[in-house]
Amino acid sequence: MRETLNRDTAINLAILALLVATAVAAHLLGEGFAVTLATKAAIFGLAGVGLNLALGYGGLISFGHAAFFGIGGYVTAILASHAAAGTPVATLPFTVMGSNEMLGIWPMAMLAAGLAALAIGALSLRTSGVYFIMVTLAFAQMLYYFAISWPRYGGEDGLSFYVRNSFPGLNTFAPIQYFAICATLLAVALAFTAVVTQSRFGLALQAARQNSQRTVAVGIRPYAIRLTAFVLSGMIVGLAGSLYADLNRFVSPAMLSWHMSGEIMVFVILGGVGRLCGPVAGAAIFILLEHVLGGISDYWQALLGLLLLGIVLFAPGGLIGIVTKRGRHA
Amino acid sequence: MTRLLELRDVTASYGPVQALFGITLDLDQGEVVALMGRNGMGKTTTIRCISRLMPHSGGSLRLAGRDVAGLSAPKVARLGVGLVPEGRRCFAPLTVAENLTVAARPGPWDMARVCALFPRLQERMGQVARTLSGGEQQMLAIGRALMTNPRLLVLDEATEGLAPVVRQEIWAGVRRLKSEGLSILLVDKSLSEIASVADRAVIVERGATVWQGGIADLTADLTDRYLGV
Amino acid sequence: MLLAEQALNGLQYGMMLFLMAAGLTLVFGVMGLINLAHGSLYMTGAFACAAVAAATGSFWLGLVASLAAAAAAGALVEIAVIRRLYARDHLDQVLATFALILVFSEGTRWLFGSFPLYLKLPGSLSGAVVLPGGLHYPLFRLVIIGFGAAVALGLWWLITRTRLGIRIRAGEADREMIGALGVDIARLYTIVFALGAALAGLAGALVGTIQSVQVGMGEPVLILAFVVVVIGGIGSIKGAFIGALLVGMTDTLGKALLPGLLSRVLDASSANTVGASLASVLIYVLMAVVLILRPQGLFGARA
Amino acid sequence: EPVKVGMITTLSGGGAGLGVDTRDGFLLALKNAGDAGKQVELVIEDDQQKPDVAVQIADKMIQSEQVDVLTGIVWSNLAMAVVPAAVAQDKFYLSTNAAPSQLAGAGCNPKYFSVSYQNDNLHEAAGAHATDAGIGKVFIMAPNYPAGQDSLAGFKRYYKGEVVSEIYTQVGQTDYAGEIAQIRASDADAVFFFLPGGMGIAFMKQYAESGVGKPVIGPAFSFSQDILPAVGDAALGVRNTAQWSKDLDNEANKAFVETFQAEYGRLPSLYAAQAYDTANLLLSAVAKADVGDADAFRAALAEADFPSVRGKFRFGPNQHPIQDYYVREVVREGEVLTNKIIGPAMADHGDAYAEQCKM
Amino acid sequence: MPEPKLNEPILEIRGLRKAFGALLATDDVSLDLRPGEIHALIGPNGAGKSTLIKQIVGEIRPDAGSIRFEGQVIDGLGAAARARLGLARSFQVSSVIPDFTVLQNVMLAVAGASGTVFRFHLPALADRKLTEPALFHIEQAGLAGRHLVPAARLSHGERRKLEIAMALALRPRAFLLDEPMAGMGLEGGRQLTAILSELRNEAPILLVEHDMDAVFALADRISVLVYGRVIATGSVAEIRANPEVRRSYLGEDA
Ligand SMILES: Nc1ncnc2c1ncn2[C@@H]1O[C@H](COP(=O)(O)OP(=O)(O)OP(=O)(O)O)[C@@H](O)[C@H]1O
Ligand SMILES: Nc1ncnc2c1ncn2[C@@H]1O[C@H](COP(=O)(O)OP(=O)(O)OP(=O)(O)O)[C@@H](O)[C@H]1O
Ligand SMILES: [Mg+2]
Ligand SMILES: [Mg+2]
Repeated sequence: MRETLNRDTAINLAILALLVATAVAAHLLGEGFAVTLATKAAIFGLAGVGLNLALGYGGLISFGHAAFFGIGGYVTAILASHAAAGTPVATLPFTVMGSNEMLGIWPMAMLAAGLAALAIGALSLRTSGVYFIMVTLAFAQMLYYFAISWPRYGGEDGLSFYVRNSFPGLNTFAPIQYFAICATLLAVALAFTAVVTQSRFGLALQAARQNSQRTVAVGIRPYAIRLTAFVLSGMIVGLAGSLYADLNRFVSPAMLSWHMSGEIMVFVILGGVGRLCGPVAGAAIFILLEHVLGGISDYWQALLGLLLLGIVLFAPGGLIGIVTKRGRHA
Repeated sequence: MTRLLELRDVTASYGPVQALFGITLDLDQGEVVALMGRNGMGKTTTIRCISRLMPHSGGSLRLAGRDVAGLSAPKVARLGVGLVPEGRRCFAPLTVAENLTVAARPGPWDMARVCALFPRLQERMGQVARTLSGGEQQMLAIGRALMTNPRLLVLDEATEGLAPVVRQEIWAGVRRLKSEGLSILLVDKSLSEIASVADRAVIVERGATVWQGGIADLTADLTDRYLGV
Repeated sequence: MLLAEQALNGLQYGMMLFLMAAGLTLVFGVMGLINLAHGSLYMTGAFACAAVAAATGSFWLGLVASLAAAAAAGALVEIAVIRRLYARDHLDQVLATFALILVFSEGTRWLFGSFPLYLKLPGSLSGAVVLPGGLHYPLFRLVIIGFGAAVALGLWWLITRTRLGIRIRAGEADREMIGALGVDIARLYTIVFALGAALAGLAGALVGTIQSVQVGMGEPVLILAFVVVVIGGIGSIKGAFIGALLVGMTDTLGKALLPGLLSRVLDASSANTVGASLASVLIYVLMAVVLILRPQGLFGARA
Repeated sequence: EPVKVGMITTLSGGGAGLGVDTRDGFLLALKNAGDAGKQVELVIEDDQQKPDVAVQIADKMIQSEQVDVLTGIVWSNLAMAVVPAAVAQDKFYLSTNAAPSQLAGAGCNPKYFSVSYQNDNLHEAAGAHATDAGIGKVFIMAPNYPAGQDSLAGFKRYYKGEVVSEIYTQVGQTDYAGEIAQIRASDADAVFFFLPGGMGIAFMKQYAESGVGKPVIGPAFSFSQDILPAVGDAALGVRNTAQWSKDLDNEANKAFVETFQAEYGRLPSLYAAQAYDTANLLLSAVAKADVGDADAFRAALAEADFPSVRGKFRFGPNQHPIQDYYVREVVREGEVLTNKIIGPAMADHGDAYAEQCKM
Repeated sequence: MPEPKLNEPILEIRGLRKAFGALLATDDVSLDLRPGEIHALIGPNGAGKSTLIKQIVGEIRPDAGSIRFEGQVIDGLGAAARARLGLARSFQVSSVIPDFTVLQNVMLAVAGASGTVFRFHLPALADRKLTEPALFHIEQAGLAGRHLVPAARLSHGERRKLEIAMALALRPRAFLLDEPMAGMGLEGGRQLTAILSELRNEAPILLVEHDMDAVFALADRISVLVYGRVIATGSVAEIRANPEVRRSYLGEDA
């Protein structure tokens, strides 16, 4: 037991180190775009880490996490575009000014995503299993269609804000510096997840996933536990959405689409459900494959599909499962 | 008399954890054999190997002279092994009637005979198995196995959770089945009942057969040593 | 009059949805398998129909081809991929069938090119008929209503009245146990999956005929089909049927009535856009409300 | 030293047909130009029709591959995601198709040229045509997103009759029974619709089945060569508006249509024609100026000194085309369906946003 | 909350009724559980014993009737709240957390009963406030040395023991045990009889059981439930002598 724990920790650290090393090496070699790819991997990894808290540890298969990703993104873009235009975001009930400070934007993005997760989770968690998957999807689709047709912030065209938001002491425009920000937040989220999942709360969350009848019988309300996890998860994904908006300096309803939800889910499953760094590995591999295969043929997505198939069939437990040589429920 | 079931030094593992270290067991046509041992000693695992619910890793396992190593679980069942598994495992969303017919094969056992054996099931015919009481589910599991008209009935703690009267009925039923020539392999904790029906007993300890013999030879010394009584 | 026609449209759309969802109901509702590639099988049917109809000039041969091609694709997928995943987590099925979507989509594009295909109604089914009450209604839409009803009845009979149906449901409840009782569940599942695929393919061919046959046509269908199955309650054919009609009605009447209702409080142009926006989320609102009030769907037994 | 051009277009998924035509048209122009074509080094990437992917490809092309010119985007929402940032980083962007109003008006930029049209143009031409044809009452319909809203606004801008009903459909909708019922019930004389891609195919087929029979007008998108075969006979006789048609009578067009058919074995679509023109415009500028000298290069582009397949072609003050628009009719030529010009819709037409452009 | 007086019932059930469709699973049941006693509840299969327990712990809602626990009416409380008040139940069919080790399962019970699951920072496995009591109860239930085995890998009987360990770890004010002897094996059953016999001093036990050896050895009082109704309550001797009970439940050899 102790031994596998150490092994897991080593793998987790190795994955993170590999990601950082890739970015640094690319930077030194002058491959700016590779740094951007690594940043994208870190951001998607962060979104996956967020989803993993609900999905992997809590068993809450949400097909609607794009909602939080998109909300984080839109909050960022709206604040930034208002800051650029010098107009207030809202005047009622109190005046909210735009901002182009990441340190100011992140809490707002997380707050908005967290509130949305609270509302969506409170309703969705009345259901379970596949029904839960579908209700979360339904809520995300509502937001998606709303964003497409609401002209105020660009509708389907999306919203650009041209200049990346700023962070004190850093030049966020330099790819490597922005990578550093994202990677640091990823590390923080990982540490947070590691601590939370090993706490009493984490014990209860994982128990509620596997056997909610038993969890109730020992005096724990699974609903409260799950809702808390769902909100935490939504907040992390919201943060990822904010970072993604800044990476592209652009948001669009595509961030809210079910494809996005599906993709985040794929990162988690690909890397290994319920493994701390699984989503990071999953996102990194997915992006790498996308990038490498994209150059091979017009029909590269078919190749990607075949590779993913190979991984599911021959590597139960995801990529991390291959390394640790044991399945998910070993 | 042909040998219906023959296990020689069977070993098996759950992943990396070995559970069976050498089970040896014989069961002749028409015989009732009791498999005994403390909790966690490998009784259920032995039965899972016989039903091909898991592969054995060593030794030999023959059913009616056939090596079962290459067979699938449905094949073995169709060769005549009727399993009443530990924990009942009724099909929860199916009704009692559906549970009984789902795997039925032609033979002397049909709906009417099963209902005669367990009138309670008759009463609950249209109810889904999920909502049956524990004992009702147990009856259903036995009925379901009988409906496949097996040559060898395998009962893994089939009287667990049954009211004393019903338990007596089931033992009476087992005796009746035996008298009709059905072969039975059973796991149970009631020594007196086993003594009344079994021909022979096999005792397992830590995944290996430690004693095998006629039921009359099962001394208090043995039961004390291996079963803790 | 218009309202009557719209109600008929709602019914017709519901039937169309049921057709699209029928294969999914079988595979997902009854076998318990999350098959995201359902839409791909739908697309396979449509492409097979279009290709064969173009080559032979017969829509009916195309229809047969759609059934055959989708069933074959389904059987192949089951044997090569799905079969290895029953014992695994639902999530592995999600990843695997997501991968299958990519393979199917790009494979189809590779075979048939990037442009939409032509598929048209045979003369015997095209044109409009006059219904009692003087309503002109396209014949083909009536045919779809007929197909939908027939498939619903057939499925219901298969699942609840045949031993095959009982065995499938038993297999979903406890796969290992049904095997231990002597039922070769692996073969059974291949058959059922192929049947589900064939239904998806048939729907693709029928519906594709009056829509467009192109890569990606299956994706919206997938989500809609899931919505229908879930509203009705997983595992219930009756539920899927009623869910489909409900979604069809809600969608059609919502689109028809909302802008009008809103124009009483908003100016015409914004009533139109806002109304259309609301109409597009209406089925999701419906689903969310149904599930929040009845977490197991309208006719679902399991929560 | 050749000019490096980055093409971002849709090469996978459901929308790939448009991207493939864009790419093929562009490549054909380079090929037809012979040695001059070698002056352009082209890198092509698939945007998967996702805006965020398009942004990242643009970043990559600008940062790592140091392209001088970007082009190729099919969809407006992707263009809105890429173009402003690209021109802000001093790259030229030549649009082969998408030309949203924001980039024509206040958001115009010296480095941004639309070689196709302004998004509203085809709809405006349809409006003008409906007026000319004496259609008194019309039923208009488009999907509920910005391009759809612009389309109906564009139509109404030049339509002088009465709009009896204005309907927004769902994005991606494939069943139009409800809308067709409303059309039937309305007292409109004709229907104008903008439904790109599969939406248009589905609508046209269902409309033909319904027996409603009111004449239909639309922009060229639902009747372009890429999807016309899929719509089939249902499209026969439909009037649609475009700035180009395969039967436009000029040398450049004849050569284009001929070589395109020879090279790819199919008829070119509007998107192919626009990309072909874009490539030729680029080549004309490359011949005159060094891309490193931005002002000179821009001036060379603005001259639009190239043989356009549209015949007449010049840029307006916001660097969007001022050109003629035609009414086409869908006809059958032997086995294939295609378009034939039946008359002018608007002449020397610019766009409604040029005034807001301060450049 | 008023301190319950000595010998006043800890658990009082009055007029409980529950119907499933046409079936009256619980038919006007009234029952007490007094301090220090083992009150056995026996009856034929399907009589409604488990249904009664489920109503007491709040898993299903009765159609009518009321339940009072330590002087407080608990009808409005959810199942988790009742568990935290000190109503511990064990399941007829083992219900454990499969991927958790035996230790984690029991720790969960310790944490749950103390109402401290909303702690996010301390690693639970290193928390001696959880591990020490958990290990104690694991040993008590006869699973010593198996604490690092995942519950999914336990044999049936071992899982039954884990079920007991978790009930013990809740340190409740009353135990509701649904067939704890089932699957235990001879030795395990004997050990459990000894444990329960001691346990009654800690908290009273409502014991549903078909193992008559255990019931007769342990029970202070026995109630017999048939078709949802309590047909008799009395001492071991009284019940054994009751002809109706002998016929409908015990059979010839009691
Ligand atoms: N699914 C499993 N995975 C891993 N190990 C298992 C599994 N099932 C049982 N074991 C282990 O195999 C051994 C034998 O278990 P088995 O179930 O055969 O015992 P048993 O004799 O039937 O006991 P009981 O009387 O408690 O039912 C035990 O040590 C148990 O821990
Ligand atoms: N949800 C339900 N729907 C319909 N009937 C039910 C439901 N739950 C239980 N029943 C029925 O109620 C009766 C009482 O069931 P219960 O489980 O309480 O019996 P029990 O006394 O515990 O029996 P056993 O000793 O066999 O466990 C049974 O006939 C059972 O089939
Ligand atoms: Mg066992
Ligand atoms: Mg019970």
